[in-house]
Amino acid sequence: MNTAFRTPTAYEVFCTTTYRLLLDCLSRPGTIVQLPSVEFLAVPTDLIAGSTTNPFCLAACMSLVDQETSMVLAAAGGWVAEHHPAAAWVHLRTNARRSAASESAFACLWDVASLALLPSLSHGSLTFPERSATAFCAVDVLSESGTWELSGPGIQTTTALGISNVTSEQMGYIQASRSSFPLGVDVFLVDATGKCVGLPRSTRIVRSRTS
Amino acid sequence: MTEQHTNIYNFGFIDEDSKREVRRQLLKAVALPGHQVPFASRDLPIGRGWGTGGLQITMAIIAASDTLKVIDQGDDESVNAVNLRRLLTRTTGVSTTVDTQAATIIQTRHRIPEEQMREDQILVLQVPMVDPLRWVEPNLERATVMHGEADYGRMWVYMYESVIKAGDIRIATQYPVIVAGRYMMDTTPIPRWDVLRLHNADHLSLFGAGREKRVYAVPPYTTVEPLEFEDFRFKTEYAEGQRCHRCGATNTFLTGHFVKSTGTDEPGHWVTSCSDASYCDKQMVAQGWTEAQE
Amino acid sequence: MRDSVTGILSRSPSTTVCALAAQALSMVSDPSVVVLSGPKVAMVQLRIQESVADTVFNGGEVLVTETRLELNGVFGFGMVIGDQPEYATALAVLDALGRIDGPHRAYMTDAVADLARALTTKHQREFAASNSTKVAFDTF
Amino acid sequence: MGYIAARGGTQAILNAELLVEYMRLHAASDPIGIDQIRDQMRAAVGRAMNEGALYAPNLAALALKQSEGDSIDASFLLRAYRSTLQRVMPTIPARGVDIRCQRRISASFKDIPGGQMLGPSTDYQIRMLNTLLMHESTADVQRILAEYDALIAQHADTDERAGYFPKVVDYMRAEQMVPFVRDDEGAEPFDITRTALTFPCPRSARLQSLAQADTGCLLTYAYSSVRGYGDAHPTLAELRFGALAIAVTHPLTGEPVCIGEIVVTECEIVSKAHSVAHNQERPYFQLGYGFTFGHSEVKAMSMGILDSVLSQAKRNGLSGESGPAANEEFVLLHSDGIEASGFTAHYKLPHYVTFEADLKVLERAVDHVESDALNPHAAHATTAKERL
Repeated sequence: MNTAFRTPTAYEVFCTTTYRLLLDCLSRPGTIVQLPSVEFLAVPTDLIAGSTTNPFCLAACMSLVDQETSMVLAAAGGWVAEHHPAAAWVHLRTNARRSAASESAFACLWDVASLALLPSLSHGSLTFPERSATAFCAVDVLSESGTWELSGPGIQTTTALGISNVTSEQMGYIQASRSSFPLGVDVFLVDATGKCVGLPRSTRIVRSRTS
Repeated sequence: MTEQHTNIYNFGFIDEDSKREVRRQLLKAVALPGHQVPFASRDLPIGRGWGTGGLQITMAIIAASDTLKVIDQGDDESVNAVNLRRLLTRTTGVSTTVDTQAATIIQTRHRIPEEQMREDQILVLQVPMVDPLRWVEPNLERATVMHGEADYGRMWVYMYESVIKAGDIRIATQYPVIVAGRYMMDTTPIPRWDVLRLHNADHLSLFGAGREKRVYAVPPYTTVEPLEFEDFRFKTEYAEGQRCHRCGATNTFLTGHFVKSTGTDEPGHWVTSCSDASYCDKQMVAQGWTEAQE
Repeated sequence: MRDSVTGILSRSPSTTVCALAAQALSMVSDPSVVVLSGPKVAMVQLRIQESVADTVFNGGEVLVTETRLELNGVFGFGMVIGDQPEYATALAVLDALGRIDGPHRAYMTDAVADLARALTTKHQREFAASNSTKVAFDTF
Repeated sequence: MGYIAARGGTQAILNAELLVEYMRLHAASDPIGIDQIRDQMRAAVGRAMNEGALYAPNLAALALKQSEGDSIDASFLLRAYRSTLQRVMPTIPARGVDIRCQRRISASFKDIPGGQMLGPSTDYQIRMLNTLLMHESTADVQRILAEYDALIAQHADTDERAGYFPKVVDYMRAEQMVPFVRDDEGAEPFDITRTALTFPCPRSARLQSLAQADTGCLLTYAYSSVRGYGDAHPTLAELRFGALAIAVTHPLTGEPVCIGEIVVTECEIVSKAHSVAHNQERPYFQLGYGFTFGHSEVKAMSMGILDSVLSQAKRNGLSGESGPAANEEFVLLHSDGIEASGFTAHYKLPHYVTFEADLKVLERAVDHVESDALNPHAAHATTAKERL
């Protein structure tokens, strides 16, 4: 069979590889996947002064974004201004549209403190629940055991999730983002080593009885 | 015409931004099990209605490391399966297989393979008609509102009338189901035989309708409940005493076809055999038959 | 716009425009052309502003050829309808030359004026033919 | 030990493709040249381009050759090719008033500023087969070209603005026959090739859909709305055919850059208004807009009629109550020739799984009828009723 296609670029391969992992972990909430190396993107660690950039988290979010969609950034509990150098850095590499947080399709949160901003993202409507935001949030360490118990589609019975640095209040914002299914925000958590977990709005999250 | 001759297609035919759009909508579909998510749907070099939705999903998710299986009616060698496989391998170079166990992505029309799929496999289904409500509400705008409000009363009435008039629910394929207790979903033209195999499955199922421009999904371990009544249970096509004339299987979906007789004057006769041809072959090999070279 | 330099160049015979670009380029001493992209066949999305409610809509795609280059470091952009790689590159060269000083400028101005006259004549001939199909009404 | 028979569709498919080539060339006549199709089959080329939504006369001619003249198949080839090309930018919005007309007529007024100009039209041609075309020679071609030159000599024009005309609708607006309507949906038009159509949809989505719809389908819907399944009373305000210059924005300077001309047909349809819409102060005529690539007058007019019917229905809060052609969702979702033909043709694909499933349902229905005949008092699905 003669083939007719050009070899994908490194970024294209990265986007496809990352996508399969995101699809997998969103389909199986609580399952932790390891995102690929992002060294080739050369993400500056100090994109936002005073906050450490998680390059895995940022790159995973960017892999889904292009000129047809919009992406906002947040750090230390506040949205990053439209013309902040970090926003410009993302824009130049993705062509992402700039829009208000309430209208944005993607949000990249630099830290768990920024989870407090989840309520201001779009949750979709009853007729078009897909017109809602997807948030990527950087966390310290993810583990498959710990404080939180997950259930819902994609989970056989229940599964446990540990997030080293999230407070109950911060987790409360994620829990609230799925309190009116099918409306809601889908969340990916990415830790410092590139471990990633998907929490679609269909996942119920409660504090584990054993913890 | 210089460009026509030198044109090098993108890996997976559609361009990267098109893939990204399908990918984004599939994530929404997974987060909203059974909900139809609109997507842009590009024009492909095969006909609208010939599997362009499933193709676009496969093109959007496939990587060079994948092993692909393409079936139509359960058969890897069906003319349409051959043709779609030809397009996908020509534009990706991925290796293909007929063995359900060896595949990472299975693209299918009308069937779910007989062999149980694993957690690490993705089933991509080609969908002709997306909305189960079309039988009671052909207007998309109104049907969208009905889904939004989970207003499925008219569909239950339709099913009930069907039982009264025909003694059975008249929907053969495309049987409506409720996914994860919320959305009513069309099960594509898979037979009823396959409907229950979507229920709490180990694998992820992705559905694509190119002409209708919708994708939807059933994540693993998600309830898929066919519409039924307490005294009128959902029934599959299984018939007492059914048997594949080739491999002898009694627990597969069978289709009818005509076979020539060899060595006699008798013209031939009608038989039934497994629609999942690679499964049937596997069974026969297990029984000591060998495969003929094509 | 239709009487602009690009309006004239993009609607003149492609061989003439290519020759014009080659001639103008030869008048630049030591030209260095770096092609940034193209000539590539691509599409532009045709936007129409219709006359009923001024709605702008997408009327379909137009197949074009585009060349982007740098001539002695000066950016040049050429785009033309159809699959015409030499034509697109010639237009990009002329676009860059238009932003560079030199004796080629006067030559280009004269050549474009010639093309403009030829184009007007061509259009007038076409119109004369259609004009012969005008329905004559008695005017009182 | 036995053998499993090898199955296979691959060779059948390849041989079928060879047979298609054979059918096209079986009589061993001279192959048709692409430029002959492009120049001499103008209508077919225009139709392939507007239904394929890609302005590319050479490729449209190639597509017509490859599809043996099947217009839907030709436009399908162009649509698929379109998916492989990068879209680099949108054009600067072009306007019909800038068409360099070769033809321009109005049915609303006897005479109009600039005059009625028939141009290349078959409208008044007596439709008798021209048997002379059976044996057209190069000499005949030269004769026609010479006659054309003579015609030009008689009607020489020195006007710099030759071919540009004012719009009849602008005159109608100035006279307050039609309203000043301004679409307030925003500057960025909907793009049905990048976003799935959902309803209700903006007018820009409707116009884009109609512009790439199947000619025959638009004709049928428009015809139904004027024949009795609707309330349209159209009059042609203006129809023009000619060349439209296209410009894009220069990536460095931001200035307009003309990239050449395309051949288009444009029309406005004016429709009799029956009542005063609630948000209007005075009665007006309704307007509809038609636009196509190439010389496609029936399609442009059908589009204009449907646009006016759909605008009127939307304004009055109707959705199909004034005939099928007034149902926007129905019209837009069923008028794409490539989608409709693709789906209709897909019934040629193997369906033996679904057929087998249908068969089982049929068998059960037959059993049901027979058992009913035996026991007419059988109570069916009593709890099923309770379930409701």
